[in-house]
Amino acid sequence: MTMQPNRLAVGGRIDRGTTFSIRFNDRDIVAHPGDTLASALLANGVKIVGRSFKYHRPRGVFSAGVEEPNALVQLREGARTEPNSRATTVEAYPGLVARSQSGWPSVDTDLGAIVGAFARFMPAGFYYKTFIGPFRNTRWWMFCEHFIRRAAGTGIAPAAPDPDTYEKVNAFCDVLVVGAGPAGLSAALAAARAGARVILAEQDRDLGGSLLDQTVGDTWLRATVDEVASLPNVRILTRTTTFGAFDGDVYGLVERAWDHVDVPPPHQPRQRYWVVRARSAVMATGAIERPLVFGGNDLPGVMSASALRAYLNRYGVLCGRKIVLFTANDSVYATAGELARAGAAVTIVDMRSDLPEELRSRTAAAKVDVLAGFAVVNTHGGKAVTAVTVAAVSGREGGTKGPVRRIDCDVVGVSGGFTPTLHLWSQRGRKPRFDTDKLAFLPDGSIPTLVCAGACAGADTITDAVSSGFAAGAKAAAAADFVGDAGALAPPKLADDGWQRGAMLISAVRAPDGEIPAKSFFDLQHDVKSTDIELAHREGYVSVEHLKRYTTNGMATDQGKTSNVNALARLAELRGSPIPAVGTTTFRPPYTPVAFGAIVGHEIGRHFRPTRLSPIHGWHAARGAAFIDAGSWSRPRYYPVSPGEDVQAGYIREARHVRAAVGLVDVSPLGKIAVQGPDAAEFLDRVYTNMFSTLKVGRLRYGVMLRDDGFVFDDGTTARLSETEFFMSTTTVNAGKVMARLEFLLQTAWSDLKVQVTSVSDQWATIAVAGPKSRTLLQATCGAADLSAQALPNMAFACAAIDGVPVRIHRMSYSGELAFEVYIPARYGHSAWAELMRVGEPFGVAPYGTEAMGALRIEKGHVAGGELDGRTTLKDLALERFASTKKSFAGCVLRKRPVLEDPTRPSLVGLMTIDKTVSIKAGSLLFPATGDIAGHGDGHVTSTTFSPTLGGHIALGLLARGPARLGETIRCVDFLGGTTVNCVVTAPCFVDPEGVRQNA
Amino acid sequence: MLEFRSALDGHLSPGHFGAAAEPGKLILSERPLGALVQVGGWRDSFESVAAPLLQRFGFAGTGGFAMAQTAGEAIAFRTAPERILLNFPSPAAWEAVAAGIDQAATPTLDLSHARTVVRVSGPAAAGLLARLLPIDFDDAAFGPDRFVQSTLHSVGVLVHRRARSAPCVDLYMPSSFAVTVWEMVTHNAASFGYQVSGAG
Amino acid sequence: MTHYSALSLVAKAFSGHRSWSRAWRDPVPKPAYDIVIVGGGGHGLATAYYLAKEHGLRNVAVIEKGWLGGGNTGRNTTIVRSNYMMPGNTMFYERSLRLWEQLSQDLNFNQMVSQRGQFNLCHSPASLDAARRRGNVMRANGIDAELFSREEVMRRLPYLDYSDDARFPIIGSLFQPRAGTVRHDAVAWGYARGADALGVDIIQQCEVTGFILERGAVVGVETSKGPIRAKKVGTAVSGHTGYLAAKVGLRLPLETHVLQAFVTEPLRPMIDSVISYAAAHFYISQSDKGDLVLGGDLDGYNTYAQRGGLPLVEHTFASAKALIPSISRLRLMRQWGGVMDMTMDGSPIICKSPVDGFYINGGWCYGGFKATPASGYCFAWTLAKDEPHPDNAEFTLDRFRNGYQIDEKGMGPTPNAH
Amino acid sequence: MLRFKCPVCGLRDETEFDYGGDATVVRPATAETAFEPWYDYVFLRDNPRGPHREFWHHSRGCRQWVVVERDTLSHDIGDVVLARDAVKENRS
Repeated sequence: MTMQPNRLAVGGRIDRGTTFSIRFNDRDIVAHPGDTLASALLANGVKIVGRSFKYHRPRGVFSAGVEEPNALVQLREGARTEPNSRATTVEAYPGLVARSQSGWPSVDTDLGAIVGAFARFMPAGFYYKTFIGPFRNTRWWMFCEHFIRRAAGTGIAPAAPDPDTYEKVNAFCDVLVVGAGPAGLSAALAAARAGARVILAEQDRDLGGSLLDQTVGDTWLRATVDEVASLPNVRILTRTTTFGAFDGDVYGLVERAWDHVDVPPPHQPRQRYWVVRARSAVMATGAIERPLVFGGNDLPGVMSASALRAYLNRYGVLCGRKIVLFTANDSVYATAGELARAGAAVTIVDMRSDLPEELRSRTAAAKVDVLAGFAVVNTHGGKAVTAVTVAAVSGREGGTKGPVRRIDCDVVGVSGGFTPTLHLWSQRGRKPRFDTDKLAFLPDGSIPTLVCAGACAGADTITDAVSSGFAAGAKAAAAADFVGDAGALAPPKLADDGWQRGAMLISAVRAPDGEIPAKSFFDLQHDVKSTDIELAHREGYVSVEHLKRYTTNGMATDQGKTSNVNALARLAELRGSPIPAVGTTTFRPPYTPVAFGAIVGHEIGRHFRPTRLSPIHGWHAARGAAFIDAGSWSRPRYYPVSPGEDVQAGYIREARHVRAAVGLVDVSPLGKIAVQGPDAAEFLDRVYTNMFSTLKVGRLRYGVMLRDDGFVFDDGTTARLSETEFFMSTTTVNAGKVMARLEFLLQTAWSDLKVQVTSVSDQWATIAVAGPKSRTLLQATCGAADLSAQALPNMAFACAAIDGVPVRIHRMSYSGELAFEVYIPARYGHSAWAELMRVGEPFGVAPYGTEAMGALRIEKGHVAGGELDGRTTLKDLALERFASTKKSFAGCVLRKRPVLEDPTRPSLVGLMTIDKTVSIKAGSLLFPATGDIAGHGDGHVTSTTFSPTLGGHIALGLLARGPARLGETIRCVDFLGGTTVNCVVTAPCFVDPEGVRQNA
Repeated sequence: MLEFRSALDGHLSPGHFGAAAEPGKLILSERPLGALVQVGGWRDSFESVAAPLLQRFGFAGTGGFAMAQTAGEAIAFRTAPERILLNFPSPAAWEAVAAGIDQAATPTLDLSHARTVVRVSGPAAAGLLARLLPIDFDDAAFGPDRFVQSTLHSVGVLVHRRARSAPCVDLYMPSSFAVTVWEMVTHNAASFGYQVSGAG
Repeated sequence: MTHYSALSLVAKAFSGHRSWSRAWRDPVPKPAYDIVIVGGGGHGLATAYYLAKEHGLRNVAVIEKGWLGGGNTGRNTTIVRSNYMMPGNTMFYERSLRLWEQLSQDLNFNQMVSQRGQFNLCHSPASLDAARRRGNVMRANGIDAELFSREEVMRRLPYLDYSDDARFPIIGSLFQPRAGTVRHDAVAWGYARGADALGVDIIQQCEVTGFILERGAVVGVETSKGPIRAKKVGTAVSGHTGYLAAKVGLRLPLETHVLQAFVTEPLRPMIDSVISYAAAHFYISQSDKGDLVLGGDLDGYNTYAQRGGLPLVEHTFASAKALIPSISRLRLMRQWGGVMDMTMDGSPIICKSPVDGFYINGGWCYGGFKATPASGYCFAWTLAKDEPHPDNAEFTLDRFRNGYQIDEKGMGPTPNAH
Repeated sequence: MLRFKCPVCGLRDETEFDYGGDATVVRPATAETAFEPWYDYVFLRDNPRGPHREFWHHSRGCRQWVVVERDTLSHDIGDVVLARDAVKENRS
């Protein structure tokens, strides 16, 4: 392990008693608990952490927080690797491994920096003007893009699935306090004392916010934290970022529960996503220090002044020995004194010339040099700053005048003022307002349930923050109807330096020659320079949004947290307008980047969506069925008889068996709806195209429903159980939609009908028993009931029992065979199936799956999903006979629109291949036997199968003027598969069109 | 008689799973449902017809939307304006009354097989439920006898806080979704550590 | 107008890029134009460009209430494709793709048209059949399409979830090689620069507050910069078509909905094509900068607020991780929402309206970006000739009256389901 | 996340509901045979930018259809009532 050259012997909030090692770019680095990766790197003297995106310039740590634009690293390795991690927010832990994301061969020596030599040819938007190519196609650009893409991006995505787990928590509170700095802590205390249920969410590991970066105020902090933590109605979430504010006072939070270790403890989530429904909230999100823009302001060693203070006081790291603090406000003066006391030679370069005496005397006492009325114009140094050039300020627009002087230094701390963190406010649909006194964007107007407090609301000092926080907490509690007495809270005793008194907002410093130095960077991550902004303006990209998009300023991973306001000020200057007239860009969620895994929680893999299982599923699984998804259901597709039997062989075998003997298929997934009430028959007459009021008790009827626009919606068979009760079945896929529609009609326009509908899909297991021996099998299973053709004709039902369990037997056929559907209370479904299999053994009973069921229905010409595609009419599907002429029904008017009545519409036909050995693919297009094959054809093939009965391939299709073309030879063209198959057009029903078998 | 088989058959193996935890912190089990019957009706007559019917089982009346009523081992949930779910430990109690009900005035429906009930009990129950449902399970908001109909893993479920001294919550879920919901429950329970027990 | 080329870039570099001229003017509106286009997004600017270029109509103004390209041109997932099945749509979108293929040269502005190919994954035999029908229609109409087996998809997209744990197995894919992405901002800027060079006035920060009606006909617009008369007024205002049409007394067969989009932090190249995950209404691609660009489903309720909600964030993230399990530790950087007209059949409207002088280009649902060139081309044709081009002949308001619903999804008149 | 105060269940997340569109359109009586009322009901919408009355189905709750007053610009939610109490049916 190496030394920690910049770690002070005393001070900071780290645990010096414990030392561990972390690895950065294959180098061992010493760290202590309480360090961040950035503080450890700085303590160990690491200057260059990354390279910039465009010009590969060396970049070091800039900040100490979430706004970090430079120090992005590839954290961890293997399946747990995380690109673009901010070293400033990554907590150090033993065994941490991180790497720079750019630089070849190394981040210290990056050959990519050669790009910098061509910088002048790469101004903002240069790619819009080049790579166009001479020919009218995309080839030249795509050739160039190939190389451009190679340079794209920064970090590397993991290659393997994430081994860690995540969880989602729903939370409710009266007051959510975002941020636990002085304002947030005060707000939480006030709200909790008033009796509100409070959630206090802090992105940092520790509570305290900016107080953690100071050496005074600890007594107040400890007392306040202790009281807040002691209250039973406060839940404190640390390491928790409130990333988004949404409608309904709902907030999205991510807690990095176990991100500060390499591998979370067993069963513990790495991150936890909190969805907080708050009755009201306090936004105490603080403010982010704004850089100053000057020549070479991107060199390692140029840092945010407040970050220098944080590294000093929180981490015991003195980032430099000769420090220049460049500012235009008061906030750096306390920092200067602290840095000087820690042993650094400190020079303040303050753009303001008329400094208050109080500041001057303090700095004199602390042996800090002050150059008032000066500005840093340029830095010197190759890979880190070694000196700065300063010049006297001239005017208020960032101008300087000669002569220049040079000050040697190893760190430059910059403070251009502070930018309140208004992201959550903005996400609630509000525009911030520019305050010309405070030189900052502040919340505009009010949202009754969101109160801003502290620096984000414009509080200038910690004293202000505490009082505004306490008031905000009480106000938020009152908004949630808690008006208990919150008492008072004394502020900490601090000598506060604000950032507002006499402050200046300078977009960029000009050299004495009047020019902004070439390497003055606004967006440090995207290398956006002043010249880029000037060019954008020159070319007419004068809206802030155009500027952002044309120059990419503010579009990096930090989303402009440090760069937006300065760039905006520069644009305002160029336009000759005040900042309020130029406006600002909108903050979009998330406040800081959010990992996908966190939000998804446990809804991953198989549990991405719920899966429905039939009550008989266990039997199918034990039998070795091959399953397939049907809607949300998992259903047996076929039951392989040997491991090698494929689906094709399997379904043909199963379908053939049904026609020869008897088969069972599990149709439990059919939608089933109880329709009850005195007006049930009237209701069904309205929703079905055909008549149900005439249906006799004990009988079944097939029905079709239309959408209101006249297209076919769904079909199914309905039984009349009594005068006032029907049992409706729907297709599996549409079950939910049909149910919702029936409820809609009954609860809105038809609320006068005394009808209620209830889904009973889960109440019943349904087994279809089909085949010439089906009656024999059923009769043998339910001895007492009379299932003869006379007692139970087709489309009738009977009540019976299987082994003492009452069941209902519907005689109906989907396969065209003699067939029944047996309805069994669900928990008996499995054993009823097993019983049918047992009893049926002598009759050769066999199970069949959805594939064989489909083959049988195609042979019979029944329509299903391929035909009921939401674009077909009754006529298209040869179902016109089901349209009653004696009554009105939903869809009956709009189905008569002219295009839907057009006799040339594609309508249902059967297709049989002329060469029985060739198959057709569903989705093939239909064309006449001769002529061109182009356009949309005469229709398409909707369903196909091999017909065991006919010994050839058949299909259903929708063919223009179909019924008039029986016997015609047409071509089924599968362009994608490169096949053309000649078919003869037939009626849709291929097998037993007279229904002899099903009526047997 | 045919074998009665729960939708969760084969999915609940007794034992301790997930993180280490003290016994009893979180217990998951299947509660045998018994009989579940829906009683419906019409706006103009529901109160007058359904209230006497419920009183025959010992309930005070049709009840409100948020609180379940209990009468002995029977429970009544007012799930919608003219809709009540009745749960009995066995069908006998219901069947004695059912035959005489005028179905035109009070349509009833047997849903005993349509739901499966998972019981969550122990001090960590509220924490687990917060991971599963968008409902406030704080004691103040979800005390004994409260029930809600909400969504768990996109599935509509009824959640009932039993009036017992220790936290104990029953989740009524559509039987076809029971396995998928059970798995979602156990995945979320793992960070607490949980015990699967055979009986509710 | 300065010609853009590598040469001009190098030449101007030596003068510090100080001699570039404005990409478009900032004109004061004239009192009257032949045609006023309301909406300075891709569609409106393209319309103006083609009016000038194809029809010689240069006395044209485009009026934009904000900044040009600030609507859905800047709020989309940049995908272009022409995989449409229904008559009425197929050739229109193919025209658009063909225009895209030469747009950089036409406009002398690099649109970064990148034909990286698009996968439409299939998860069931039924979805494979539907994909086959779509692909066959494409091929029969001279459009490129291929149907890939599961094995072929595995070879090309090895990072998807093919495990037994995948909720929706990937069994194949329709693939359009010529589909891809376009640099969205460049579209608005390129058309603006092109139209401006042909004499079109582009008037930004000018809100249309009403229409000037005479004898029942629209003869101009009232704006925040005063009245502007026009022989014809066309609207191309994405989610606000219904809002503007109401001002001339029209109710339209559409609702305004929001669609969210998402980008991650930038990454080294990972995803080379556009992938759409039909089982969950999710799609993803990677930009040249390295961000993954993701889109999901509509939030599902009428809204004009350009922001979406958490449920769709959760839906989209869950879809992303279900499709690409290794995405778990990557991070979302930015999300946004764009509002759009969702029509009753999911297909657009480009036609003369029942009100004389008032022309509608809207109803783009979430297919608007890819349609931009053909939309502008056909709308310009319709405005110039008072009759539709054959490629937009079916995009009428009347189609709902006569039953010609162009319903790619078969969802019927449920706008949020398309 | 929108949250609605269901008259039966209380304040609940949007995720428990399904959207049902404009609640101001009036469904013609089933016996209505004229084209225009049906065309209007099925296809045409005011699509307002501002206050909107709309149907939501508490499909993962009490299964009641409700009518919600919601502003399409601000997403502010007003009254929520059961649809059956709000819908004026057209029984002409």
